[in-house]
Amino acid sequence: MTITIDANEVDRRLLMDRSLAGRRAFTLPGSDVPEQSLPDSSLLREDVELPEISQLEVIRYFSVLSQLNFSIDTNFYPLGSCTMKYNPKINDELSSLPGLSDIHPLQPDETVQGAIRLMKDLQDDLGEITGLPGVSLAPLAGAQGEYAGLLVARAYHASRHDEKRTIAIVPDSAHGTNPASAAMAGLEVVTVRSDEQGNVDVENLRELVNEKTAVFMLTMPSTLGLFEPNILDITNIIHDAGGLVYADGANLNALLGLVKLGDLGVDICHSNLHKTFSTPHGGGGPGSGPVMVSSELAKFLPTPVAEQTDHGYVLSQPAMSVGSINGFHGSFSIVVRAFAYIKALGCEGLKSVSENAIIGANYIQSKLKDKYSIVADRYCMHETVLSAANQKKRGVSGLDIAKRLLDFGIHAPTMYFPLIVEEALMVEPTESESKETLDHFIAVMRQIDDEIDRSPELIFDAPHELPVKRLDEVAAVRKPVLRWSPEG
Amino acid sequence: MTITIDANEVDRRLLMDRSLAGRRAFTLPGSDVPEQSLPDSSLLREDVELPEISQLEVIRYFSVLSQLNFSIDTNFYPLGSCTMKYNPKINDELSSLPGLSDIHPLQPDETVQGAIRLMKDLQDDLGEITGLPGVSLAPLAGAQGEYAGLLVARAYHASRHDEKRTIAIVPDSAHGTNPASAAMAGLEVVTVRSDEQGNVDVENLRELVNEKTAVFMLTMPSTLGLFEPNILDITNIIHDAGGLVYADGANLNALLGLVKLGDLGVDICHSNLHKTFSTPHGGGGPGSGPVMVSSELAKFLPTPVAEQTDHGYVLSQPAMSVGSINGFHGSFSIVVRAFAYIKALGCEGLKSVSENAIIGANYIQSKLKDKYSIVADRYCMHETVLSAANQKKRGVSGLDIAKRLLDFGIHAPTMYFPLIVEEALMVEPTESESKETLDHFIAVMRQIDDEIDRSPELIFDAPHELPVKRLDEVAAVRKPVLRWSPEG
Amino acid sequence: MKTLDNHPYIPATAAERVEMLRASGVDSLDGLLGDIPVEHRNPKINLDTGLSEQELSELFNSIASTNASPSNGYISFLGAGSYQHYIPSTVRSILQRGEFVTAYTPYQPEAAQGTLQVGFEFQTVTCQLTGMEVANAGMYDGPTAFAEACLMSVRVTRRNKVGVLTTADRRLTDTFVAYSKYQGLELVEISPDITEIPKDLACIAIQSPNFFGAIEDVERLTTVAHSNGALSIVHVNPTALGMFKSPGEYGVDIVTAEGQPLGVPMAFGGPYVGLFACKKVHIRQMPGRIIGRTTDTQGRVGYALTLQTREQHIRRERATSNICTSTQLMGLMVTVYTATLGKQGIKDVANLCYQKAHYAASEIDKLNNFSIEPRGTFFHEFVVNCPVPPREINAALLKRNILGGLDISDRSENGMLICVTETILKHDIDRLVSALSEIGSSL
Amino acid sequence: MKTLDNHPYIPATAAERVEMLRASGVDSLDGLLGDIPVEHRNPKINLDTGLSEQELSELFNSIASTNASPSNGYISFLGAGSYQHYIPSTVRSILQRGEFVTAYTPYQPEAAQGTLQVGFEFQTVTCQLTGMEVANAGMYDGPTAFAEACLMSVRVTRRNKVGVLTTADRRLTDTFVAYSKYQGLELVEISPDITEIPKDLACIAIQSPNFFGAIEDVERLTTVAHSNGALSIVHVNPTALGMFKSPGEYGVDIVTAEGQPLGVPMAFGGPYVGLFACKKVHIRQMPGRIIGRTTDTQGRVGYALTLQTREQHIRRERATSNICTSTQLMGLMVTVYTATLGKQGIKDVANLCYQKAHYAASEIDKLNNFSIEPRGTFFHEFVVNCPVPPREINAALLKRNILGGLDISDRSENGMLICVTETILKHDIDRLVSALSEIGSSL
Ligand SMILES: Cc1ncc(COP(=O)(O)O)c(C=O)c1O
Ligand SMILES: Cc1ncc(COP(=O)(O)O)c(C=O)c1O
Repeated sequence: MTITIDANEVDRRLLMDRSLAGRRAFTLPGSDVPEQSLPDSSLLREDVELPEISQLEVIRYFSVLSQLNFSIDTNFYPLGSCTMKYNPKINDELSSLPGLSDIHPLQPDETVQGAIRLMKDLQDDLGEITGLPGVSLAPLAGAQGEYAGLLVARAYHASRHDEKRTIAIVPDSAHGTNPASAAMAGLEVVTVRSDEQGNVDVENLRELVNEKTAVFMLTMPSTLGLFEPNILDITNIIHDAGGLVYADGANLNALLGLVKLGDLGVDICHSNLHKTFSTPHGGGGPGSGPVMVSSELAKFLPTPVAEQTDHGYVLSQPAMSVGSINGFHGSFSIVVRAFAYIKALGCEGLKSVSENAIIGANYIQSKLKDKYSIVADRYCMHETVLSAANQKKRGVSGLDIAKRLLDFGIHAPTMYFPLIVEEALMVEPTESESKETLDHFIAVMRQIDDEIDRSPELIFDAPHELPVKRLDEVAAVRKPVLRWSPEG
Repeated sequence: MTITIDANEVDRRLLMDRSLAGRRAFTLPGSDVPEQSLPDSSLLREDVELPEISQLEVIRYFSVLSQLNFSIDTNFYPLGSCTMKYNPKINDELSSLPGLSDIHPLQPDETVQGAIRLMKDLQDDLGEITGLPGVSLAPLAGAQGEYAGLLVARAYHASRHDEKRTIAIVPDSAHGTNPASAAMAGLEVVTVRSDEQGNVDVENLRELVNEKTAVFMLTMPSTLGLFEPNILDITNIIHDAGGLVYADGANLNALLGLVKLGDLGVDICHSNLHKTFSTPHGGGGPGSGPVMVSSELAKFLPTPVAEQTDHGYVLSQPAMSVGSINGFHGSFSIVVRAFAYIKALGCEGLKSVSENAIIGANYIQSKLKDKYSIVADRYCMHETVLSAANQKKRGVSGLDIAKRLLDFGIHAPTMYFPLIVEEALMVEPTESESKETLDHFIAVMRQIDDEIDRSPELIFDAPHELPVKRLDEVAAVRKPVLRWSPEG
Repeated sequence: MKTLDNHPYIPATAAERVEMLRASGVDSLDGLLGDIPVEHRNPKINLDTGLSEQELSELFNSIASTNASPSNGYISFLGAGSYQHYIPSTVRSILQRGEFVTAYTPYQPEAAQGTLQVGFEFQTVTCQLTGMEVANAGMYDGPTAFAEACLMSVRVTRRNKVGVLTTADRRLTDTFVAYSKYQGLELVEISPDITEIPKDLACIAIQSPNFFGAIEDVERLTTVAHSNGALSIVHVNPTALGMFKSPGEYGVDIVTAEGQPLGVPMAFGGPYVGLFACKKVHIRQMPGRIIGRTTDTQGRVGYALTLQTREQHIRRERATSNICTSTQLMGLMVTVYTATLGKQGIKDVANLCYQKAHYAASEIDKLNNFSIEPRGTFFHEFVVNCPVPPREINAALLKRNILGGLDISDRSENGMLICVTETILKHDIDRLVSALSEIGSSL
Repeated sequence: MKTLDNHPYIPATAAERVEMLRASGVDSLDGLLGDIPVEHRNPKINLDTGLSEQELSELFNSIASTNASPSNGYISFLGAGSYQHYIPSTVRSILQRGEFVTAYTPYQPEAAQGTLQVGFEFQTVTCQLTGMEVANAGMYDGPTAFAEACLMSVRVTRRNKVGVLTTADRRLTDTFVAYSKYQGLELVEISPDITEIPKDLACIAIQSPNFFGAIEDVERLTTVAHSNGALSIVHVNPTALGMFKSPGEYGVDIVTAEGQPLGVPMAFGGPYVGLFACKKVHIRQMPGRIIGRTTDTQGRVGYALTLQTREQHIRRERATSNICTSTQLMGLMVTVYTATLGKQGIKDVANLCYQKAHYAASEIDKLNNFSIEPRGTFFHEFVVNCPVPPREINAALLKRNILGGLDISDRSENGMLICVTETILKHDIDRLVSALSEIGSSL
C-alpha cells in the first residue's frame, strides 16, 4: 500500500468533514430539576447537523487555521484608511473583566454605575477630542455612525420644517459607506469632484449647493490622506446654504490634538474606535462608530446616551432622538477598550499618536515617490496614496505589487481606492510601527519595482510563500459555494 | 538602490538586535511616596543592558517565534514516554483564577483553606489511583519525584539502622533520570539486564540482589511500553532481600483504573502530572512529580504534606521527613490543573484514558510491525517501541525517518531510547488523538518506508518544510555560543 | 502641549522623528501641517495625562467591581434579547489568538485563509441551525439583522409595507423603524392569529420564541404570507433551535437571529453578531459579507469574499446595505461554540434551559400572589404576573442579590419576563421562588 | 466499572475501539492486558464521577474564593522568596500561545525554534542581569538552583565543605541539605563578617539581599573566597539587580536567583524558575539544559540544545544533575517580562520597590512600639521588631484584611519581615502603619 501524502499541505478539511457520530468536545451538567414534560413532539426537532469532534480537535483546527492569517500581532499592515495599529493586550484583558463582560444590558442603572460612568467618560473624551460635545456610543461601526449622523441631520431639518432638503453631497473620493448610508437615509447622492490637487473642487461645490442640500459628507483628512485646505470656506458654503457638514472621522488618527473638527465648522462626525482608538479589527469586526454632534444637535442623537444626574449615572433617550439603531447600547466591550486606550495615552500621548502617524506617512512618501507617483507633490497626513501607474506601464498592476508584498510578510496596501487615483496603493503605516519597519517596507517596495524589469514572473505569480497561491475570485462569484455540504 | 531581501525568511534577529535607545514597551507608575534617600552610590548599578523595543514589537516578536514551534495545539506528537496528550484549556483558566494564582506561599493556613484542601484532595486521589496512600506533592518534576522517593527509601533503611544498603538496581532500559537520581541519593547503580522479550531478566536480578540492595527502580510499564509480567515475582525477590521497590510512574497513563501499583508490591512511586494528568509541557516544563508511598513510609515524605485536622486544613511536615527539596510547596498551578483533570474525567473517565491509550498503541503497532520491527511480538501497553533496523539496512537511520516525519507536521517519536533497542522509535499516541490521526500517521510511516527505495533524498535532506533545515548540533557543542553579544 | 516621547505604543524615538522629518524635507512637524488652518492648530484638549498599565488595571478593576454581576454574587433572571450561557473554555482560548483578533477584513484572501475558512464555517453553522440554504458571514446584531431582513423583503417583493407580529420584541421593531425611517415604508402590526393579510405586504416578520417566550405558529403564518406573495421572516433564538423545529422546515424565506447566546458574552449589550440566512434564490438581495469557496492557481481549495457587487464599496448608493466592518470575531466565537457543543451539546443546552425554566415557572405558579401567564409553549422565558408593579418586586429581589426578570408592565400588566438558562442552578431557582414568596406575603 | 464513552478528551468512539481491537487481533481490551496479574486487574477505584466543564468551573471558583488574596480585598506584605509584582499584559498574552504552552522539550530543534530562541534569549537576560558570562536555560526554582550551585562548587573545587552565610534564607540551606544528604558533604555556617575561611571550603554561598533584606558585602566575601581557592556563589533577588551592582562586577563565580519576581505569579509557591549563571570556564560543570546557536545545512541561524553530554539522558549516573523536565515556560515569562520592562523599566521597578519599602520602614520606625532593625542597606524587605510575638500582630492585622509580614521570631526576636513592592500603594502602607499603631497602643 502506498498512498501519496503531500508533505507540504495544510489539512483544509472543514469541521463537518472531520465529524464522526458519537464524538464529543463538551458535555453539559445533568439536569438538577425534576423532569418537566416536553412540548408536543410536532414542534420538536430531530437533530441539528453540527460537527462531532473531540475537544483537542476543536483547539487544533482553529489554532492551525489562525496561522494562515496575517495579523497585526504577526505582520506589518500598511493598509490605508484602516489604521491597523497595535491593539494593546491590556485592553482585551480589561474588557473581559468580570463585572464588565458578564453584565446584562437590561440591568437596572443602579446596578451598573461603573459601566455607565465609563460610557459617560468616553463620551466626554470623544466630545473633547472632536470639539463636538454631543456624543452617542450606540453605533456599532463606522457605517452605522454615518447613518446615525445622517438621521440626526434629517431630524434637524425636519425639526425646522425644512423637509425639502434631500440631497447629500459626497466627494468622488468618498468611502463606499458614505453614499450607501446616505441612500439608506433616503438622501439623493450628488457627487462633487476633486481637483488635481486632490482637494474638493470648491467651484464645483458652489454649483451643487442649494436649498435642497441636507448635508455635505467630507472625509477628514480625505481618503487621499490630505487635509482639505479650504475647509473653512467649505463649511461656510454649506452653512450659508442651510446645510450641515458631516465629517467621516475614520481618519481621525491624523488629527488627535492637532485640530478639532468642531472648530472647523463640522456639525456631525463619527469615529471608528476600531481604527483610531486601537480596538482590534477581529478579521472584520466588531467595530464601534460613536457619533459626535454639536450641542445644538445633541437632542437628536440615537439612544442611549449616558448621563450623570443627581441620582447617579443613567442611560437615557435624548429628547428628540432618532431612535434605536440596534439592540442595546452599542459595542460596550469595544467602548471599554477605546476608553482604556485614551486613558493610557492621555492628552500628550494622543497628540503624539497623530504626530508620529503623520511623520511616518510622509517619510514613506518621500522615500517612494520617485518610484511610485503621488497625486500631487504635497505633504500628506497619516497616509499616502501612491500610484502604480508607472509600474502599470511596465506591465505590472497595483494588484500584482500588492500580492508580491504578501510574500515578504507585509500586508498589501489598500488597492484601487480611492477610485479617482489610477492603480492606487494607499499606504498608512500608523504611529505604532517602528522606523525600522518603515525602512524595511520602503526597501521591499523598491525591490519590487526593480523586480518588474529583472524577474517579472516573481510578481505575476505572487504570492509564492502563502498557504494558497492567487485565488480565483471570479469563479467564486460565477458558481457560489457558500457552505459545507456532504457532497463537498 | 537595490538590496536583496529574501521573501522566504523569518526575521530571526534577537531582541537586543532590535533594541534602540529610548524606546519603551512599558511604563511604571510614578512614585506616590515622599522621596527616600538612595544608598551609597558605590553599591548602585549603571544600567542593565535589557532590550528597548516597543510593546507591539514584544508581542509580534514572540507571536512570530511561537509559530516556529510544533505543539499539541497544532501537531500530532507521538512521542514515546512523554505522553503528549491534550492539555485542556479549562485547566489553564482555572489555575489562573484570582485566589489561586495570586496567593502567597507563606500566607497563614487559615487564609488559604481552599488551596490546601485542593492539595489534600489531589493527594487522596493520587493515593487511590496508585494504591500508595502516602503522598507529597512537593517534587517539581519526575526526576525530583524520583529523588524524593529514593530519599524516602534511604530514610527508611536508616530508620531501621540498615545503613549498608547503598545499591540501586536499575534495568538497562531505564530513563536517564533513574540512575542520575540514584547517584544523587548516594546510591551505587547496578544494572539489571532485559531479556529478549523486553522483560526484566529475573535470573539476572536474583543474582544482583543482596543485603546491600536499597531499592529496585522499575519503570511501570517499562520504557518499552511493556507491562512486566513477572512483577509479583520481582517485588517478592526485592522484598525478601529487604529492599524496597520504586516504580517510575512516568508511564502511568497505561495503568489508570487497570491496576494499582501498590497492589503489586510497589513501595514508592512518582507520577508526572505533566504527562498522565495532562498539564502542559511548556516546551520543557514546568512539571510536577508527586511521590506516593505505602502508609508505612508516609512519615518520611518530603515536606509539606497537606492534612485535614479538626481546625481545618494544614500544611505539615511528616514526622521523619526527608526535608524540603525545594522552595515552597511544589508546582501548585500544575497541581491545580491535574486536580481539574481528574475531576473532569472521574473514575470511569480515567479508566477510559488508559484503555484508549493502550488500544491506540496496539493498533499502530499492528499496522506497522510488518515494516518496522518490534522487540518481541507481544502486545504493548500505551506505547510501542518500533525499530528502524530494517530501514537502517537500506541506508536510512531512525533519525532520518524522524526528521522526515516533521515534514508531514508530525512530531518525531522518541529516538534511540530505550538504549537497548537498535534504531528505536518509541511511539505513544495517547488516548486524546483520534483514530483518523493514527491512520494518517500509519500511512505516513509506510510512505516514508516506501520513499527509502523511491526517493531517499527526500529522507536524507529532511526536514524540507520547516523554518530551518537540519541543524548542526555538533558545531553548537564545539564552539558554544550561549547568549547574544553585540558582536553577534 | 509638548510631544510625548517614548510611549509604549509609539516606537519612534525623538532622534528618529528628526531624521524622518528631514528626509521629508521639513524641519519640524509644523512643516507638514500647512493645510490645517493655523488658528485652529494645536487646540487645548482637556484630557487627563496618560496612565501606566498598572494604574489602568487598578482603575478598571475598581470600575468593574461597582457593577452587580454573577462574579460578585448576583444571580440574574434577565433575558429579553441577551442571555447568560456558559461559554466553553475552547471559545475563550481561540479568541485569544492574535492572528484572528488583530487581522483585518479578508480583502487579501491569500493572507486571510484563517478568517475566511472560519467565516465559511460560520455560514455553514447558520444554515445548519436555521435549516436554510444560504447565509451571510454575520450582521451587527440580531435586531439589525431583523431590520435588514425586512428591508430585503421590500427589495425582493417590491412592496412597501412590512408586517411584524405584535408579539415581537420592540427592540426589533424599533430598529426596523430607525433603519427604514426615510425609505417610505410602512410598518403594519399583525396579530399572531391572522389568517389573511393585505396584498401589499412585503413580509410577515415573526419572532419565535416571541418576546414573551412563546413559540409562534411559524408554519401557519408562513403559509399565510406565501399565499399572499409575501415573504416569511422569522427571528429565532438560536439556542431554541437545539430543540424546536427549524424555520427551514417550515419553508421560511429569511431567518435572522441574535447570535449572542452562542458563546458571546453579554457584555452590557455588545458587541454581538446577527445571524442572517435565506433561500438561495434571494442571495443577491442579501446584505452583508459573504464568503465563498474557490481554488487557487494550483487547484487547491481556498476561500474568498464573494458576491461583493452587492456591497457598498462596489455598488455605493445602490448597495444592498451600508454595512462594512461587521462582526467577524463574534462569528468566530459562534463557530467555536457550536463546534464545541456539537450535535449533542446543542440539544443538551436547549433541553437544560427548557427544563429549568419550566421548573421555575411551575414553582412560581404555585405561589399565592404570582401566576404564570399561559401564552402557549414556551422555551426558557415566561411571563410572571406580579401582585404589584414588577419594579417593586425587583427592588426587593435586588436586596437579596437577585436581579429579577425584566419589567414588561408596558406590554403586560404587572408582567415580569423571567429567563432561566443552564447557568442557573436549582438552588438559585429555589432562592428566587422563596424570595418571591417572602416578598409576596409581606405585601 | 464500565468504560466511559465519548468523553471530550477521548475521541475514539465505541465502534472505532472495536475496529482497532480487531485490527490488533483481539476481541476485547482484556486480550491486550494479559501481562497484568489477573487478580489485580480492574481494581475498585474510589473517585467521584466526572464533572462537566461548567461544574468544574463552579467548583474551582468556589475553592478560589475561600482563599484570601489581593483579588478579594487583602493587601499583603509577605515576601521572603516569593514576591507580588505587577505582571504586564504582554506576559499573559504570550503565555496564552498554545505553540509555547503545549510544546515538548526541544529535542527536535527544527520543530522547536520558537522555544529554543526564547531559551537563548532567557540565557542572555540571565547573563545581562547578573553580569555573568554564561547561563543555563533555567532550574526548577531559586532554592534548587542555589543547592545545585553549591554542588557544582564541590565538583569544581573537589572540596567537600560548603560554606553558607548565616544570613541566608533557611529555605536555601534546607534545600541544599536535602540535595546533598547522601553525598558526604558538610555544611559550614559562615558569618558575613568573616575574613578568613578554612582551606577545604568549596565555596562561600551568599544571599544578597539576604533573608533580612540587607545587601551583603559581596565584593569582600568574594575576595575572601578566592584567596582561599573557594568559589563565590551569590543568590540574588533579580528585581534588586535593576538597582544594585551585579555579582558579575564583583567577580562572583556562580550566581543563582529565584526568577519568580520577573513576571511569574506567586501561585502559592510554584511553579517558579531558578536562574543559574556562572563563569565560562565552569560551563561543563553546569547543571541543567543549555541552548546554543548553530546553523542549518543552508547556513541559516538556528538554535539547539547543546552540551547535552552533561545531562542525565546521556551521562546517566555521572550527569551534572538529574534535572530533566525543567521550567521552560516560566523562562518564557521571564523573557517577555524583561523584554517588556526593558532597560528603563527594570530600573523603575527596582526604584519603586526601594522607595516604597523605605517609606514604609521609616513610618513604622516612628511608631512607639515598633522599630526597624538596622542591618545595613536594604532593598525592599526589612525586619520590624514587634512589641509582642508577630503572630499576635498578624492576627490583628488579618482582621483588617492585611496579611502582615512573615513571622521570623525564630531568627530575630519578635521579628517580622516586611516586604513592599511597587504593587503596594502609599495608601496601603499608611493603612498598615495606622493599623500597627492601633494594635500597638491597644497592647
Ligand atoms: C473612510 C472610511 N469611512 C467609513 C468607513 C466605514 O467604517 P466601518 O467599516 O466601521 O463601517 C471606513 C472603513 O471601513 C473608512 O475607511
Ligand atoms: C520514564 C521516565 N522517567 C522519568 C522521567 C523524568 O521526568 P521529568 O522529566 O518530569 O523529570 C521521564 C520523562 O522525562 C520518563 O519518561
